[in-house]
Amino acid sequence: MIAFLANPQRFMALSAWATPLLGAIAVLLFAIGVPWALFVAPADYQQGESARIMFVHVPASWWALMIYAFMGVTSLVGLVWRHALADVAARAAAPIGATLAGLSLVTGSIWGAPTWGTWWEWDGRLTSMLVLFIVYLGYIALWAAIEDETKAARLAAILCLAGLVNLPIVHFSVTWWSTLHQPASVFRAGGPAIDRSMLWPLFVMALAYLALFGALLLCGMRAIIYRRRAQAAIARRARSA
Amino acid sequence: MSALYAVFRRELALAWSAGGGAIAPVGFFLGATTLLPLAIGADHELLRKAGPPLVWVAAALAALMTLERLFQADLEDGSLEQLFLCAAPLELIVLAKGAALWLAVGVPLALAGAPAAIALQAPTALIPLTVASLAVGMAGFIGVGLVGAAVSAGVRRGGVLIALIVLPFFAPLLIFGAGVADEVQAGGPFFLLSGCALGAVGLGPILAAAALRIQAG
Amino acid sequence: MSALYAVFRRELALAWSAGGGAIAPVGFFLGATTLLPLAIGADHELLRKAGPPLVWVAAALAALMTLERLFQADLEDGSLEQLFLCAAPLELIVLAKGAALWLAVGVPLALAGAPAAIALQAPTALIPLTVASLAVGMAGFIGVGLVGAAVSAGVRRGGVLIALIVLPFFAPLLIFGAGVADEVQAGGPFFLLSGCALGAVGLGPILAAAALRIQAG
Amino acid sequence: MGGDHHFQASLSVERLTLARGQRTLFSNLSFEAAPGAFVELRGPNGVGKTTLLRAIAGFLRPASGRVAFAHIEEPALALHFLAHRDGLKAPLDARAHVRFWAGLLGGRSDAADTALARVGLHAIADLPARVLSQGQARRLSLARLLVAERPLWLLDEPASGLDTGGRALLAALIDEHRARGGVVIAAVHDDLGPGPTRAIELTP
Amino acid sequence: MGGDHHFQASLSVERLTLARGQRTLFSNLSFEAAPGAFVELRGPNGVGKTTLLRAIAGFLRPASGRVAFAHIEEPALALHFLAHRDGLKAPLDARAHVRFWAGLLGGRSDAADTALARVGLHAIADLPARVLSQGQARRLSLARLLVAERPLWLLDEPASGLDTGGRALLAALIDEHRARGGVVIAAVHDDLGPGPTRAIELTP
Ligand code: HEM
Ligand SMILES: Nc1ncnc2c1ncn2[C@@H]1O[C@H](COP(=O)(O)OP(=O)(O)OP(=O)(O)O)[C@@H](O)[C@H]1O
Ligand SMILES: Nc1ncnc2c1ncn2[C@@H]1O[C@H](COP(=O)(O)OP(=O)(O)OP(=O)(O)O)[C@@H](O)[C@H]1O
Ligand SMILES: [Mg+2]
Ligand SMILES: [Mg+2]
Repeated sequence: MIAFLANPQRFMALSAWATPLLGAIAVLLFAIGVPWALFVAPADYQQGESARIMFVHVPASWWALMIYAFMGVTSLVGLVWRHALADVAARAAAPIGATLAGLSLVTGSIWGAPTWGTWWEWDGRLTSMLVLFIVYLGYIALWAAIEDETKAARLAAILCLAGLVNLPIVHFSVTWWSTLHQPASVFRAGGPAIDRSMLWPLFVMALAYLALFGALLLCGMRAIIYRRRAQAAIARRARSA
Repeated sequence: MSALYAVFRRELALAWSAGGGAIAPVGFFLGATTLLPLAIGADHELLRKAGPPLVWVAAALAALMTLERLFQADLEDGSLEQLFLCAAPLELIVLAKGAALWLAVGVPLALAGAPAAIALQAPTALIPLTVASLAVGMAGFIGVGLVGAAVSAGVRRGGVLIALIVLPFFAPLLIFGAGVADEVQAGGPFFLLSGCALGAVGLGPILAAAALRIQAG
Repeated sequence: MSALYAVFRRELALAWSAGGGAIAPVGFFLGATTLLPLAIGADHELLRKAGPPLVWVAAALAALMTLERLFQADLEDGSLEQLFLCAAPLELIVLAKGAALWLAVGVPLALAGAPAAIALQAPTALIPLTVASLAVGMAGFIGVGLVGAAVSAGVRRGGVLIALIVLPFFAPLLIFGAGVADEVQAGGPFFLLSGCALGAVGLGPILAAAALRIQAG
Repeated sequence: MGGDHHFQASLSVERLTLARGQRTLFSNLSFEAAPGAFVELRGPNGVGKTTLLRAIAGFLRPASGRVAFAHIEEPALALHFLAHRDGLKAPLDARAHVRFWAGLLGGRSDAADTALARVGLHAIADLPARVLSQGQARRLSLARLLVAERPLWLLDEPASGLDTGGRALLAALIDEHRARGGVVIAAVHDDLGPGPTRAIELTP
Repeated sequence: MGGDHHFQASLSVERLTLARGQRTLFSNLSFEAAPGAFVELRGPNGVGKTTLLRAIAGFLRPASGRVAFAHIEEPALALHFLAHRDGLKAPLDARAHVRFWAGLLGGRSDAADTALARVGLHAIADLPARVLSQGQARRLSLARLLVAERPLWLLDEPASGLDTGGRALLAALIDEHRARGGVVIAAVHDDLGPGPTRAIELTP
């Protein structure tokens, strides 16, 4: 798979039609998921309508973690097998992951205001998530700071791997420390503790996020590759002179 | 005139090209503002009281760290001499450098003050004021920092030295700045802050220029 | 072996010769710990609570500022290549550098924690523990910081970038470090702190060395 | 760039004594440089050539003696100083540097591209200074001499790092400058090409 | 320093292609360097001499081709690399540098003073590197070649900044090293003195 995609030409050809396709799927899923979440799914019996923000918050939070894990894998591939495309993938994924982490923080705060009576709380989950967000920022900043792209890729990869230690902390923070934030209620031993009627729209939304991520990722990767080609053209002009 | 503009533009370009532009200082600022809550833990009362001061200390340190290499790099790579050979007075050149730094780092950082304030449980009503006062304060910090940077330009790993030199002068800015949050209606602290900042921006470049002339000799 | 000793000695010499050696960071540390009380105002109760966290935040930031130029200077002046040409593995060389930094800056800073703690109204009984935990914590900060310094060595004005990169990793050290003061009898936080520090000191040099190899290429 | 008009500026070094730290480098050095003069400073390493150039530029004050300028109101605005360290900023590209110098030193920024072409960096004007080779960096700082017209050139080992083509270029620049009545004072270890009007052998 | 014993080490560059950024500098370069060989690298600024030396030293990996060593187990421990930037630390004095290199590169630290004397810095061994002149700094890094015995010398424009005496010294050092069977590869713009066994003209 990776070996197949490692060839940029092949990747560009593939992504040329894969990108719009994923985009379309994302739109479709959102078209189903959003109304379902907002109108069909029952309001939470404790929290009322405000609980519906769950359908934004939870998937955003999940994918914020997953995308970082994805970056960890691609970084490793880039470091060990020197697949240029892996570096590109990690680089393109970072802003998306950062945005989702930010979204999780914001929606979480908004949700927290009515339910916990506070916008922000320095408990394990929230803090560790904030830390993840900052790690994202650091990763992006490092990429931006180093002019030599090949260097930047490998250095950023090292940083990304170091940052992986944070993921389990975020995930298990709710179980390790006593937090306001509720414990894992979907992916947990003994099946989900959320009612089916909320679970299905949640999954649809999660898939929609995934499709959107795929589309944006490919877009970003293509943009980076095009910029590289432009720079190569400049360098060639330098050589020919 | 065009000399000043050239310096200003170059400094802006450097600030944005290296260190990822504003991402890094802003990120550092947010990071630093999270440090204390991390250490304190979830004690609201404490946070609300210690919050504004902390935001200001973080801002001060962010200013410090961006300032550190400002003149040191110029001294090492020999571009400082170039600045002596231009028509504009060195004081104004230093001012231009500071202005560029303020635009590139100070302003974004002031804006980042909003989320930071929220994280530190500051009342939402105060946020615009916080941002405004941070923008003013950053100008003051940079004004003071210029002197520290110029004085310790020759020193390897001078960051800490700068800090040592300028922190005392940061104190008034910090106190008034943090005070702004306390008395909203009474603009007192804000005016005092602006006064200090103005003084720093006015005097800083003059002293810095003097120090730089010595550095070259 | 003698290669490591050479590096250690040189780094020590540099730390002491340039930037005022350990005096500057310690001074910064004390300065920073006095800033917040200034800003907070003389609210004893508040100070006593906020004391230990403040000390730790200040220590973390002091560590940051000393780290900045650690590898950047070596990269610019070409002495990094020299380190590649010696018999000792780069990981150990980096460790030696870190150790020298800890001895030159970390230890004095930990000692300075005593007066700082007093200034912040911390109970006198806690002071030895504070110093000990600070010494351990500084080792951890430096271990983490080595990675940040190595990764951003090529970056002009990298100080802020380093800060942004390492701050999140400082978090656990800070939390446990500040926690030490709270539960004196129960050594829990202290062991956790030592654990984190150990991990940082163990892993840091390895990642840093990897980063440095890339920097040279 | 206005090769037609003619510089009047000249300078004379009068009984100059330079010291660094506790140590006196040389004493009572005197020489003149009339318009069109090309003065070579020679001497063993560490004798004080660079220091002398910096003293003439006004960057450091002599222990005794003086440097007198004629037909120059403000020396700092009448000289170019080409040092060992070229004052290049790693992240900025070649063109940005030349533009900056033009603005800073009061030259015409449209001269930037012609200057880059003259020093042979036109093709790599978009590369950041960080990646320039030793000689390319030196060529870039030579471009500084072209973007702003100044009568007095102080060059510290200007040929170091230059290839044969680069040295020919340097020689040509010096000749043209002298033809305009400009003064060139250069610290050298071996000949630059144009015969000096005066070669000063510094001795400790 | 054991002038008696004889180095065996040799290397061969095989179809080497180097690239920086997106750009290929030169392709399929091949040459050998037997014990006692002195290879001169010539070519216009920016052609890739420094890059080639760095590739041989193993600091950067070639786009294609390889550098093969004979009678050398670990290349990094068998070579000296003399770069443009001398890796001097401003606050440390000359002697401290030489001692450090001796320790780092596995030389005998009692060789420090003899080395300093040889490069003519004995008198100023206590001056911080910050105040050294260009040529003095270059002489100091020459001392590095003396404190640790290594068969392969990679010199990047070693004569730059050196006065006539310094160049004679450099020539002598190279001759002695070759007499011991050492290999010297130097990027140069003009002759160092000793006739090269092989002069390679790099072309883009
Ligand atoms: C700024 C505040 C908040 C942050 C940073 C945050 C962060 C997160 C994160 C990172 C996850 C993913 C956990 C994992 O997959 O391991 C998550 C899941 C979740 N959050 Fe939040 N959250 C916040 C506020 C809230 C609030 C106020 C509520 C509701 C009272 C809430 C309800 C949930 C639920 C139901 C899940 C799914 C649980 C699971 O199955 O994993 N969150 N949140
Ligand atoms: N990232 C990059 N992109 C494009 N070109 C690059 C990059 N990095 C280096 N170069 C080019 O590679 C070359 C480096 O060559 P090198 O420094 O080896 O030259 P050299 O032969 O030593 O020249 P000199 O005689 O001036 O020392 C330069 O032409 C430089 O412009
Ligand atoms: N603070 C100081 N104390 C003692 N000597 C000093 C001090 N600063 C500089 N020097 C000496 O002054 C001299 C500086 O000379 P300068 O750099 O002008 O030499 P130069 O003629 O340019 O030599 P080169 O040909 O190597 O460039 C050096 O010998 C240096 O050792
Ligand atoms: Mg000189
Ligand atoms: Mg070169």
